[in-house]
Amino acid sequence: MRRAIGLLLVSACVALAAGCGEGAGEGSGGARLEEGWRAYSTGDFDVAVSVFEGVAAAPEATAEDQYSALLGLATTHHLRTNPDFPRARESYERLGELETPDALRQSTLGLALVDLAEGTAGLEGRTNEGQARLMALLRDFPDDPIADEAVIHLAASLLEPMPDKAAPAGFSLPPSGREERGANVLEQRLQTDPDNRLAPSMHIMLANHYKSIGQMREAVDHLIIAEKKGIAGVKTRSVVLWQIARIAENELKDYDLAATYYERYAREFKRTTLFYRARESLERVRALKAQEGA
Amino acid sequence: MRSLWIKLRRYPALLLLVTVYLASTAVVATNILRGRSGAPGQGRKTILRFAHWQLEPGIRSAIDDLIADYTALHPDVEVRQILIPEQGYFQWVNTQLIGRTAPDMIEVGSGGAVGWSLWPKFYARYFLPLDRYVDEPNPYNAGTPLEGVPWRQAFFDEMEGGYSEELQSFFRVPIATSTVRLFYNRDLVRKVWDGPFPETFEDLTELCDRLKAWGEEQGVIMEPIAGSWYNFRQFFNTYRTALTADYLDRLDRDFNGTVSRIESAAPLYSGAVRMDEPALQGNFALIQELAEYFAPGFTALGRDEAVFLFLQGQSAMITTGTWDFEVMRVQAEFDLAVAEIPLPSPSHPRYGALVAGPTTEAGLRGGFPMGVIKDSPNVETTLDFLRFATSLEANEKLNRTMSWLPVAEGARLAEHLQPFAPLIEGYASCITYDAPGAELAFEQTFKELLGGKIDYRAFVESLMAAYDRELPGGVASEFRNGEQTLSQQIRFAALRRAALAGAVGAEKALTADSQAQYQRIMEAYVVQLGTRHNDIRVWIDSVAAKP
Amino acid sequence: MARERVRLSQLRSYWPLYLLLLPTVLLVGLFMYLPAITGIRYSFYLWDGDEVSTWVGLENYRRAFSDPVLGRAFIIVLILFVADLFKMIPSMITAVVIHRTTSDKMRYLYRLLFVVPMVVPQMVMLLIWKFFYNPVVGLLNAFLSWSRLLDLLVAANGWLVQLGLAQKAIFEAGVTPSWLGDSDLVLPALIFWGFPWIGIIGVLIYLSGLEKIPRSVYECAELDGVGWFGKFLYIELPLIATQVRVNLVLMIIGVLKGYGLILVLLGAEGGPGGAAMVPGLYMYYKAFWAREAGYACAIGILLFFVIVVLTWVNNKLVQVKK
Amino acid sequence: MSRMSEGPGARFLKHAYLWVMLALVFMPFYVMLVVSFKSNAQFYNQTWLPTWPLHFGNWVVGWNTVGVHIANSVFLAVTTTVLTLAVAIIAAYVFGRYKVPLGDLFWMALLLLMLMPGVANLIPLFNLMKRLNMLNSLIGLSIVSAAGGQVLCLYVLRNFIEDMPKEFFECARIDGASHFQQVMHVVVPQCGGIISTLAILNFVSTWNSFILPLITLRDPELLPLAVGLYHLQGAYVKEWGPLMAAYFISAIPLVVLFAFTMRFFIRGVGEGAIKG
Repeated sequence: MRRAIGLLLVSACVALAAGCGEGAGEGSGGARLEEGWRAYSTGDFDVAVSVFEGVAAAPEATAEDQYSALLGLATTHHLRTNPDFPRARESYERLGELETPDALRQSTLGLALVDLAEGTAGLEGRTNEGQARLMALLRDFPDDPIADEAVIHLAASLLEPMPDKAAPAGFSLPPSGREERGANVLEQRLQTDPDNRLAPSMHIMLANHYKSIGQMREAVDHLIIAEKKGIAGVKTRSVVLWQIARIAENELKDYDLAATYYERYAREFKRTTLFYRARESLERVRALKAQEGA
Repeated sequence: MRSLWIKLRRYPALLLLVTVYLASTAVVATNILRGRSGAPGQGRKTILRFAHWQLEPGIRSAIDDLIADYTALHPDVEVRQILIPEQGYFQWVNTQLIGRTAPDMIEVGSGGAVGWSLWPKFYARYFLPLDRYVDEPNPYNAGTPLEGVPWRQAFFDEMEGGYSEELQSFFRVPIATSTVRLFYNRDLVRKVWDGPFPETFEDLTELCDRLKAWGEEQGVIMEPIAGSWYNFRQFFNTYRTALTADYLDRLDRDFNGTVSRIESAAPLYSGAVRMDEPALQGNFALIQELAEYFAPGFTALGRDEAVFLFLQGQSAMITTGTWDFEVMRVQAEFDLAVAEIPLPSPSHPRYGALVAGPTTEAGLRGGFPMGVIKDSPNVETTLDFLRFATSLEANEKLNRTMSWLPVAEGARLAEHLQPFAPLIEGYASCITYDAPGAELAFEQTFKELLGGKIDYRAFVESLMAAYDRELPGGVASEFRNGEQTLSQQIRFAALRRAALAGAVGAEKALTADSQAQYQRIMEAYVVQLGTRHNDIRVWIDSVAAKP
Repeated sequence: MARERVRLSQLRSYWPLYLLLLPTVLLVGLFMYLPAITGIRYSFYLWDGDEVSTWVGLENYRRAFSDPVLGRAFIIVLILFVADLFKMIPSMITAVVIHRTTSDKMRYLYRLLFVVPMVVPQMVMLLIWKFFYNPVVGLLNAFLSWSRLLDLLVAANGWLVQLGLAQKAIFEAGVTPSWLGDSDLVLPALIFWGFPWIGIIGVLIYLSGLEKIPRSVYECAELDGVGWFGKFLYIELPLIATQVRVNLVLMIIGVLKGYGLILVLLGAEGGPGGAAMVPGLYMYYKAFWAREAGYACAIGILLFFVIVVLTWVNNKLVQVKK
Repeated sequence: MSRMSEGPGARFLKHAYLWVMLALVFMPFYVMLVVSFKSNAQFYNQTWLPTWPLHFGNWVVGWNTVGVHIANSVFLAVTTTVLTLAVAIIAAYVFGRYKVPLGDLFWMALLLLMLMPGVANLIPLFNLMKRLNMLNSLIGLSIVSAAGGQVLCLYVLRNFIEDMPKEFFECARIDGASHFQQVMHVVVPQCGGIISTLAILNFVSTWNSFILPLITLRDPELLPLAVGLYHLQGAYVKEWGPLMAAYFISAIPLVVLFAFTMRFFIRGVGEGAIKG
């Protein structure tokens, strides 16, 4: 049988050898990097890795190329379909050694995210490490846009129910106090820099948090602000409008508010399955309002 | 040489075989040579391949007409259809994609099969993101009201039918759309029913009874409604929505207007929502009542067999979508008519009080969506063909000939297709019974119920048993998939972030303005995250609440 | 002929033999073993058939053993297997009858005729049988109701219910049975499938065995006044034991691996109530519909062991007397 | 001893039985033929008996749909068969004549393969073919099918060669024939019958093979009959007449093949089995 196995290995090698069709094509650092990033975005991770490694190892690579290549390499290892955290960690660290502020930020954020991911996967203490890194990032670069994303990830990791083999549902809610911390992180950021580029997203997160703990008034307020600050995604926007109206009607019994937002929904989103419902509800709340008036 | 000839003569079979073989080899060789798609620029014709599963008669020829019109403009291009039956389609596409042998464009719509849920993953890996094309105007709209309008604005749904929420990016080009209706054989109906076609469920059943009776006295086979499992589901979904739409406020815990699979499954699991509540019980009672009028064993009949029964006049009605309309028109030797699926009137003794209303079609999106394979050698030509197919005139003509609904903004609906115009008033479906992990069990037990094998109590028992057995696993894998979607979004966000942070080449690799996309993705991400957290909480609660 | 033994020491002169083996070894190793091994490997993974794969150890197997659907599938396939044992008899009888026809010309003619239907495409058989079972317009129901057998079935069913031998009414008056749409009738329908169950290959194999019987044996039997059945029992059956065994093996493999028919006929869920969900089909369902290829592989391995055991048992039970 | 022959009654019974069986076995054939001349309406109203007018048009349609694929099927089937046997015979010669070190191990492993259920291995096999650029090509397909055919052929051929009298080979070897020549001049002539039988079996199974071509071939102009017809009948409204005509046409080449090789076949299957 050993013989047979050996045979298989041989033939396997043959197969692999035949399979390695696409050799690393030549080209300037820029072009190669673009190729790499494109491969990354379309999910051809093996290609991306080989390209980025190639550039990063190339002696003539400029500092910018190095930066882009290492960042790409780390990100690919980190976010590919079957993540390879050790190698991601290692490349993020190499990235950090480049000592340009950008590189440093990206590497810190990356490392933090890897920590968090491993924490979710069940490694002890990783979650705390990750959160610590993120806070450090916030402390060191408070006014760099990257801090915004850091805030979101930090808040997310504080707010999320942790997977928990022991719990019957496979998840357990965050311990008391952790969620508040999550909310605080977001609120602080919104105080210091109320119009950062991710502000709407942060408000939505806060709204979700308040919804989950039943403070509907706060939830609605945050949604309204988010909507005012301008939401880029059309679908997201429709959801937000609907949520405001629905919560206002069912939870807050604030029919004025409900009416205004149902109206906007019905006006702006004719081509959604909720359109008819919105119009109907609009009638209803108007009627209710009239009653209150009378 | 000569000796060989003598040898061969001794074995006529061999001789024959050799000749035939040589001949066939020649044919095969020529086929292969003709099949070689020359890269553009060379003398040879560019060959576009175009795979879809619309094997309904009439559609193929309609698309051939479209192709003819296109090749008339571009003599150097040849477009070939590859028709794959629906049963095998997903498996076929799946393998072609993995094998990197997929044709230039393939239909990537949502069919019933379990596997379809995997499309988003495929888009990211194998398909061309269209964001950088959808804002350019469609040249083929020159001289029409849509001249100069960006491509996506030239669709009735602003091309939302081609937008992938998960990936926040355009991946599909819809070329037609459709709605579901009740088709009936007016000649047969007239025999037993004067006045307009039934508009309420009670009239419908009345009509069916009369048809049955008529069939018996005439001594001919008469199964009032032609059904296969496929056609039956359309009925079921309509009534499911009609009777359970008002569960929205009870189930939609995060007020986002839609009921996630978990939001629907968890309460059933914990018993917060019970199968013996009037609406749910009524839902199944109604459908059982209706099933009486289907051909016996319809759950095992194929879609083609159902259409066959209807066309042969053995059945008077059938529910199906626009896509079957053309074949019906061509093959029906009777007066074919179309109506909406009748709902119980408010005065109906048992179901009247439970009915919320019809299913809305306001959310209708472009269908028959074509995806472009990113490593096809002819991407530009493929896109050009799709631009042509979706241009006002071509699209109107295509859909008139194949009897679908056009997707080009402002395209006129052919007269005979008016009944298919989307209905705005109505509700979206709410409860789904085939909870994560229990899909197979639901389908099986449901068929048992319809076949009269088991009564409702037994049905509920075995379904709930299946819930208890399968749901924890199913929900877990549902959450795993959710994680994948999230990490996808983080992956795309990271690319934009890299671009914004000045990583060489990242900006170029992008399909649109990175700043805007970055924000959109992060928004979508936090919304997803909210839904996920909500789902988890719902699940935790219902596990805790389960006696 | 005893095979020539080649010792390691002689390999210097005999190495070309391996050269001759190489093509086969390559073909089989590359296209049959490599995939099989990969399959085994993935049976320890949570694998979606494409690229998402995480090591889960024996999880898939644990799951398989606690999976009621799979257990039921094995019972169903067992039933089919037993049925197929009986379905072997017609081929045997036919072979014997052909063998006993005295005129050689006729004997040859019969073989010829029985071979011809081999050319009918499987898909045609399938379509025809499916139509034969069609509840509305099928031949079977037409025949049953014409010959009043249906009423008989209904009555019998009624009695059984009364006697408490059957719980539910399978046949009801005025309702045409839907053979492929009724969870209680699917299996019978599948068992009756392919009537009269004459596999020409089988027949030929038996015949070749029978030919070895010397006429003298028959003559003695005649003298002792052994009846036609006695002859079958004492002369023919023992002498075709080898052939029976061969056919049995082929049959076992075919039945346990098989799923194509049910797939095309009843779909991937194995028909109403999953009444025809056999292991092979379940494996297919998991691999290509539920995209749990890892689990599918595990099922495949289990199935493999079952087949091995059965074949072994078969070779132990059906002893060949030389 | 003139009691060999039984009474006329018994003989009649036997023949009656056989003819009834034949009738049943030929049923599909008959249906295929009859239906191939029906329009859908005729098919529906009277499925099993011939109906007039006969629609010869069906056969035209059938031919138009099938014609393309026949060449592919022939090419595929013949290539596969030749390849399978060429490889198998040589190997069988070694296995049958010599006990080479580790040969038996490989042999056991080979037989085990017969029991492997294929579904789950389909995906890995496909990935492999992709690596070797064998997708969407008839040659690649026939190579893989040849691999599939090995087991049975080796199994049967080996037993044959084992039972061949040693002398044949000895003489050949004394004349200084190489292994290969021995195969050509001793094995092939001596096992002609069984080889042709195996050839037919291989041919038929390749002719009917379905799953693998379905998955690995993309272009319609490459598809063999089985798949091409499947596409035809996957349509949502079956045109029974043309469908059956097409199937009938697709069966004709096999009929021809059998007409020529019946003799070997009938003998061969038997011989093969006794050895097995």
